[in-house]
Amino acid sequence: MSGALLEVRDLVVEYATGRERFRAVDGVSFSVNRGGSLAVVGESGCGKSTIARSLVRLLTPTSGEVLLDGQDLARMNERRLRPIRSRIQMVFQDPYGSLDPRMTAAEIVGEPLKLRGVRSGAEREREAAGLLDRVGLPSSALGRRPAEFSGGQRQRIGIARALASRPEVLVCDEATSALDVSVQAQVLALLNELRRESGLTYVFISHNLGVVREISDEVLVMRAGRMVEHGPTGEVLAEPREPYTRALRAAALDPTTMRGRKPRDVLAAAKGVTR
Amino acid sequence: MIGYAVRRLGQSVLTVFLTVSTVFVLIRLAPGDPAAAFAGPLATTEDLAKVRQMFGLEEPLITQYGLFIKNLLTGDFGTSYSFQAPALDVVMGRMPYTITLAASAILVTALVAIPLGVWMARRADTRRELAANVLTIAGQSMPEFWTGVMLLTLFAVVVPVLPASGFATWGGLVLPTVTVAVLQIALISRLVRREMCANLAAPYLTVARSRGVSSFGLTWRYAMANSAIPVLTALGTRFAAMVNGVVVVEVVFAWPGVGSLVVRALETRDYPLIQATVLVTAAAAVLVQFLVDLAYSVLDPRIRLGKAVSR
Amino acid sequence: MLDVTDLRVELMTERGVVKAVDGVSFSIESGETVTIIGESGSGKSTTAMGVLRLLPDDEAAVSGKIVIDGHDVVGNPRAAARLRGDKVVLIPQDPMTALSPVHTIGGQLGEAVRLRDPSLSRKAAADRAADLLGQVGIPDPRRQLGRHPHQLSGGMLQRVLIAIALAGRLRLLVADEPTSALDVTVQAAILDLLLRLQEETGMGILMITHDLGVARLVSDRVHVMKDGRFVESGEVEQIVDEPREDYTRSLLSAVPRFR
Amino acid sequence: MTTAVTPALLAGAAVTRRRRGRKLKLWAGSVCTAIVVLPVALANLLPIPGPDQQDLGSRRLAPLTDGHLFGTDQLGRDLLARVLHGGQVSLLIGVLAVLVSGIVGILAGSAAGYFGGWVDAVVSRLLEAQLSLPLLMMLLLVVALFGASVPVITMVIALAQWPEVARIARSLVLVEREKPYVDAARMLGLRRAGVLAVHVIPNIIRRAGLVVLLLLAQAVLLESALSYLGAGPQRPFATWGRIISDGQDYVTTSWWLVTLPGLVIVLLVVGVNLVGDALYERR
Amino acid sequence: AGPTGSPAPGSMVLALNRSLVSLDNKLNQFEAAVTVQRGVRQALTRIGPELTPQPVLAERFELTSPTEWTVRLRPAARYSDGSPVTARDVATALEMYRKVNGSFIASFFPEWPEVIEQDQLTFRLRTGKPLPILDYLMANILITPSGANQAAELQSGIGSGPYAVMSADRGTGVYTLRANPAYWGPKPRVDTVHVRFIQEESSRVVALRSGEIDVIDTISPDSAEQLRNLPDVALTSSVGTRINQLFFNFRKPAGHPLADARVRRALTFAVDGRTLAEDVLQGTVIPAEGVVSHILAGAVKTGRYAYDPDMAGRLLTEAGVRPGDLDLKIIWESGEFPSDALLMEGVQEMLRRIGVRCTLQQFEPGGDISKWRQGRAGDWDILGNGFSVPTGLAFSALQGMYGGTAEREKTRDTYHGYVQPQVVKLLESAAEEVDARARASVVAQAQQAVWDTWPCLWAFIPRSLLAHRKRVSGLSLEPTNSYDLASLRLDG
Ligand SMILES: Nc1ncnc2c1ncn2[C@@H]1O[C@H](COP(=O)(O)OP(=O)(O)OP(=O)(O)O)[C@@H](O)[C@H]1O
Ligand SMILES: Nc1ncnc2c1ncn2[C@@H]1O[C@H](COP(=O)(O)OP(=O)(O)OP(=O)(O)O)[C@@H](O)[C@H]1O
Ligand SMILES: [Mg+2]
Ligand SMILES: [Mg+2]
Repeated sequence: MSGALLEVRDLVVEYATGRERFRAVDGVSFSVNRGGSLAVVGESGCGKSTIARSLVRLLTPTSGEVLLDGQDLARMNERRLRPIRSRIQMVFQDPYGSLDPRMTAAEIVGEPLKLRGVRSGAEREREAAGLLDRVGLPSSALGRRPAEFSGGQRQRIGIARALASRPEVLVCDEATSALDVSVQAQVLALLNELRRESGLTYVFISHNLGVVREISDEVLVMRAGRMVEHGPTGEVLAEPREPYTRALRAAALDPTTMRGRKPRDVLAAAKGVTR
Repeated sequence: MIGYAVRRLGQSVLTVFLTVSTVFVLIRLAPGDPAAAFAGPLATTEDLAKVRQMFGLEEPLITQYGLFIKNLLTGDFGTSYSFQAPALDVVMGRMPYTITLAASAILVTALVAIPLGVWMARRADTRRELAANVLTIAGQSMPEFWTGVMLLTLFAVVVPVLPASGFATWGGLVLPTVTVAVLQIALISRLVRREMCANLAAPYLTVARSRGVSSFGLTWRYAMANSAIPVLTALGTRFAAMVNGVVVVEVVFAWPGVGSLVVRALETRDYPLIQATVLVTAAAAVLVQFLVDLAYSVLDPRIRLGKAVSR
Repeated sequence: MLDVTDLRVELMTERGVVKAVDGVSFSIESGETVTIIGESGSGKSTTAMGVLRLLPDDEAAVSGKIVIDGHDVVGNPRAAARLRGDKVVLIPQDPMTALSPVHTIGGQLGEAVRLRDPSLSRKAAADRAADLLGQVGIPDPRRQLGRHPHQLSGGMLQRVLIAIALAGRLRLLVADEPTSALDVTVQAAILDLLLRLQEETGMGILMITHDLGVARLVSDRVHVMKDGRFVESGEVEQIVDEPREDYTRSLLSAVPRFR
Repeated sequence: MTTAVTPALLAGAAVTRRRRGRKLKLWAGSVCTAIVVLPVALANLLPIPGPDQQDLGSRRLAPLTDGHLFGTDQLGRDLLARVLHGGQVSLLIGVLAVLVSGIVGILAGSAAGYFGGWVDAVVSRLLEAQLSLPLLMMLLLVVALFGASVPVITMVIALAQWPEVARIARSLVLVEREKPYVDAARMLGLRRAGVLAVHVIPNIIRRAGLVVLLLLAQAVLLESALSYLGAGPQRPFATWGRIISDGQDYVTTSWWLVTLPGLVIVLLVVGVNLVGDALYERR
Repeated sequence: AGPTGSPAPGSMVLALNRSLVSLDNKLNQFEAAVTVQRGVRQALTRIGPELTPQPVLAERFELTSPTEWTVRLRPAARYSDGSPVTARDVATALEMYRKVNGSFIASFFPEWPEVIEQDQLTFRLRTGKPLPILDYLMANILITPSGANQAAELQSGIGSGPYAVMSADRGTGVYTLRANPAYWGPKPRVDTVHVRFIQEESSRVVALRSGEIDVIDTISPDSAEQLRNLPDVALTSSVGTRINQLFFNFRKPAGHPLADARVRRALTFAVDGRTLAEDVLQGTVIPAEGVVSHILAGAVKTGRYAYDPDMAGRLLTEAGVRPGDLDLKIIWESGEFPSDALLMEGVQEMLRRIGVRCTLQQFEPGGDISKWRQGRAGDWDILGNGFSVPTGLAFSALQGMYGGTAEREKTRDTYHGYVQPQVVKLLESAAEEVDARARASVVAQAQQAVWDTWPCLWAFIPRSLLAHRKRVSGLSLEPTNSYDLASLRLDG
């Protein structure tokens, strides 16, 4: 396994707001090797989701390249793109909204199978059951609709749906932020397991440094659409070079490591860099 | 903002233009002959030909259309066949009546439907509210001509307190207004109820209560202000539709508005009059909608930026 | 300051009666911060709303005993209405939906100011509003008064809500996950602000969160809630460092670490 | 286990009230609708005279005389028979019209909402134009143009009603298309039209469909207004509108000619609206 | 006006069922308008209650030679501005009526007379062929000052009638007339007359009942029934000059059953005219016993419509037609006469009883019925329509309906294809017959000849019905369905 599977070069995304254009992502470049895992962190509104949506081409970047195995997705038209879409899939932040409320779990997971050309309904059902089993849901889940699942279970269905396309790259946009800590831990464990077993490549988007550490090899720190720091996860988290990264780190409250620190000190450290 | 207004206005002018053009073609395609309506049943073929010549109907359609547009640009809307007077004058003579009726109906609707809707929202699903609900639906489901005739019989004959028809006194406005408003009240009050129910349950309302805002303030200043936009739109749309003439009510109450005019014009195939009526009323309706759109941006701060609210 | 004894809240829902809060007792003294932590759906918000009597009577049955500043608000809901907004204030879970979208910040803040002090003129109320916004660290407060909620970020809105709280003679602040919708950096600033205010005014704070980090940072005492009951209560150090219950331990172990 | 929820409290609770209200609306609505629709549907099987069977000797009999439940009309025809048989035409027109307007409205509105751009511009202009035209005049004109047959009247009513559906569908789609599951479907590789057809429309169709249900009532009313203005379906079809407008010269002397068919319409419309309300609130 | 809209003392309100677009009759003359038009403008003569011409502006109107009439104007006749009525005005009026396109009145003039002025008040009217009915015809030419006359309808302006126009709005059909102080005749007793337009019959009835309106005319039998026993309302009726018919289509090709007079006759036996007249139309019409309204000058009875369904079947069989073979289409325009649709449905049922199927097609005003009548649009068998005769002469009616020639049929200008040379010949000789007696006899012959061709399935003479508040008195409805405004009085 060598060479970059996914490479982003000088990505720029602008939104039209009224007459002005707002540059949400401004010249971001990175690459991820097959089987690798890159985390993108940054404060709210810094452009993380925009990057994620550009990778799976839910929006068309203003400029720059998104190379998947050397093919540039950024400029491809819808028709040429469609067969390639299955290779790069995303897990959404919102476990409530990202599943069609009218469909059963089997149908949701079956949809990409249908697009992949699995014609027979029985076969789809069997494969869907297998996928649900893989993400830790019982086969009784097949006939139930999203409203009948808890948030964590829903997120698992979302992952199963993404897996059904047999993707090479999985983009997780805040895939666990809406979940409780304990549920979040389970989902993170699942993602890690999948990565080990199937050699998936991750682009993991989060604002939680703890989560990032659990899942990624490399981390990219963003601020206001620009990358401010990029490096191996351990290094960046241990010794952040940029003040902004330091601030992020300082402000994160880890209950177990706060022993002995006065609240005021913690806050002052964080504040010193934010203000 | 101004750019938006100009663009929007431009589109509306185009809409009116296309509308009038469609009508121009449609009325000429429809069966019926203005000359026959004009000259009466005993007219000879020769007479009819002369009349048609006089009206310029012997020309090819495209020539007639060209002439119509050309005259339009000089402010000439043609001469009504049956009135033998400038069509625009005839229409403009009627517009004030229609606008008066539409305005008073919309006013009454707003004055009744909003408090009623608020009351229904606050008493949602109580027995009395259910009864009120059924009543409003019933109001909505009565054919206008039926309501009209019933009201007429009741208030002009059985208990003669109001004039039966026309516009000689302000009292004459009452029955037509009520007839129109009965339907609108039903529609609007139910809309108000729905919006208010949603807004009364919104988180910001609980928060406002938690900081001590009175129940009156919660209802009227908060929930109502947030329900105002759909309600205003609905009122505006209704008003725009009424400017086109409240045909049935105008006929029943002999109200000299454009609605009854247009029915008459259609019966005599008075092409210039139909065109002028459509042009004037379409322009008025479009203008009302335009104003409603502008009022939006005043009422809803989120629209002012030209940016969608949802995510 | 606040004394809650055997509070029960039963919600009358589509699916029948739900015992959302099932007999909890706690108390808060002046200058003290008490935190309720627990997973989603454990009944934290319901407790907060129940204490403030903000649950509509036709949706929730509140029983037990709640005494705020000497007033029994269970037996006498009007007392709660009088206390609300003046001595007791709620900071809601989601700042983005907590303000009316069609009214300006100044309008809503000014209204709160004038509710406390009806004799104030419009002008004076606006001055006071700007003053309050300044206190919570909002830059250029005058300009913000004319803005609408959607024009402000979540952190700013949270500060506006705190400013509204400050309009009264605050004794008790109920903060329902005041920072869960915010960034870590903004979260830090808000928490700092709250603690500073507590120092100045000596108010009691009922903090509700599911973030153990936040709890650890601000609380004096912590109650761990599960299924409407407190499974463990105690000093914050004790809960975090030597949890006695398995449930608390599992909560703690699930927190992802970055060190 | 103690509980503070007394039966009295529960009876007055918002949920109970809502459920009761909904049930009541559903029931009352269904009953009202059924009272009208069933006899109309079964008119051919009921032991009533033919709708065109005249008996000039017994003209304008009051209700409940000589076995005429609703009385007779100007030509001694049984009013009940006319109302029931006329109802078949009126309801047929109404149902077909709302089907057409529903389908057209939902497709056009959803497309406008989902695709935006020029599709939206065209549909929105059409909506505006429709609103700015004198509706009844246009309908009269179209009827004049194509003749007053049942299909034409149906199309004409559909023409009048599709904007309402389209407007609702458009606004629902505007909200729906922002939901992540729509993005998810696109990401899987579904075409845009496919996303619209498979995910978006099925998710709005229930709410939009309720509007269509309410329009059924209006379609019946519109048909009667058209008949009133003389553009009803060609005789001898005795539609409700026709019966009322034929009878309205007799309002003061033979009240039943107008009032009874009017009440039948009211009953149906109230029924349909109540059912619609109940379904709408369930969601 | 009072609070409930009732008229002020000294003034009265009439409501017309059609919008009065002018106070002139060059183009349109519907009956009720005549009342108002003649309140303002007058003609040389008028058709009196006995349907004979009476002098109005003319003091003398005499046939002085077979092709020449001599007229002398009333010296006292003045317009409301005080100027005198002159021979010039008459000449101009005739010219304008001739010039206007599509005039209804013009169709009754076989030719236009030439005006030869003798002095300001005296003139002769000369025609090419004898025109013995010119005194009748001139009753419809309204005189206006020549300077103000135009080849178009006049909306207001001045006339010589008892009333002058105070305000006129043809857009809304609202007119206010005030008694003309310069009127040459007896002064009218009602000071102000408001004219309004209320299209909807039920609304007019309600307005009359509520006292808001004083007079409504041309009401339907059903409205009459509603108003019959009300204390403040009086009903008057008069048999009119109009005849309403279910006219057969005479453009059927030879061999078509309806082209056979025997079949037409047979069908008439299927119609129960008495029931239609008494029950459906509630006694407001009289079944015709001739081919024109029997009150017209020169009208004669030519036969009756008998009801005998068995006979109908028999006669049909005799004519070689099995009833089941016939499938007739009846067309009419809504509003052609009161309760038209009801009548047609009744007839449909009666024909069904002898096994003749019928379809009904109702046209809306402004629709294509004129094309259908001319046989240019679609095929039909029976047309419901009416014919009114402003001249009051049977001859005019016959000429209008039955005077069709093969020449005129080329442009489809005959009455539904009715072309009978023997009838035309009779009418031509009547037209030029100067001797009144001889003319009457020829006209009677012509009527019988028409009757024998069985042109109508059924025909009836409507009574015009008018209702007024009892505070209005002195109202006498004339056969022309109009009344003299100047003779009205108000009590209270
Ligand atoms: N459709 C849009 N139109 C205009 N601006 C947008 C749009 N979507 C996002 N933005 C803006 O682009 C910037 C980046 O947005 P993005 O959603 O990528 O941020 P994010 O890092 O994912 O934030 P969060 O952590 O809140 O999800 C923000 O400032 C946002 O306001
Ligand atoms: N309106 C309601 N209808 C039905 N059940 C409700 C309602 N509100 C709350 N509940 C139920 O009451 C229980 C407590 O809810 P509550 O909102 O207090 O939880 P929470 O601890 O605040 O959760 P979160 O962390 O998600 O805010 C939950 O089981 C929830 O399902
Ligand atoms: Mg994001
Ligand atoms: Mg909560």
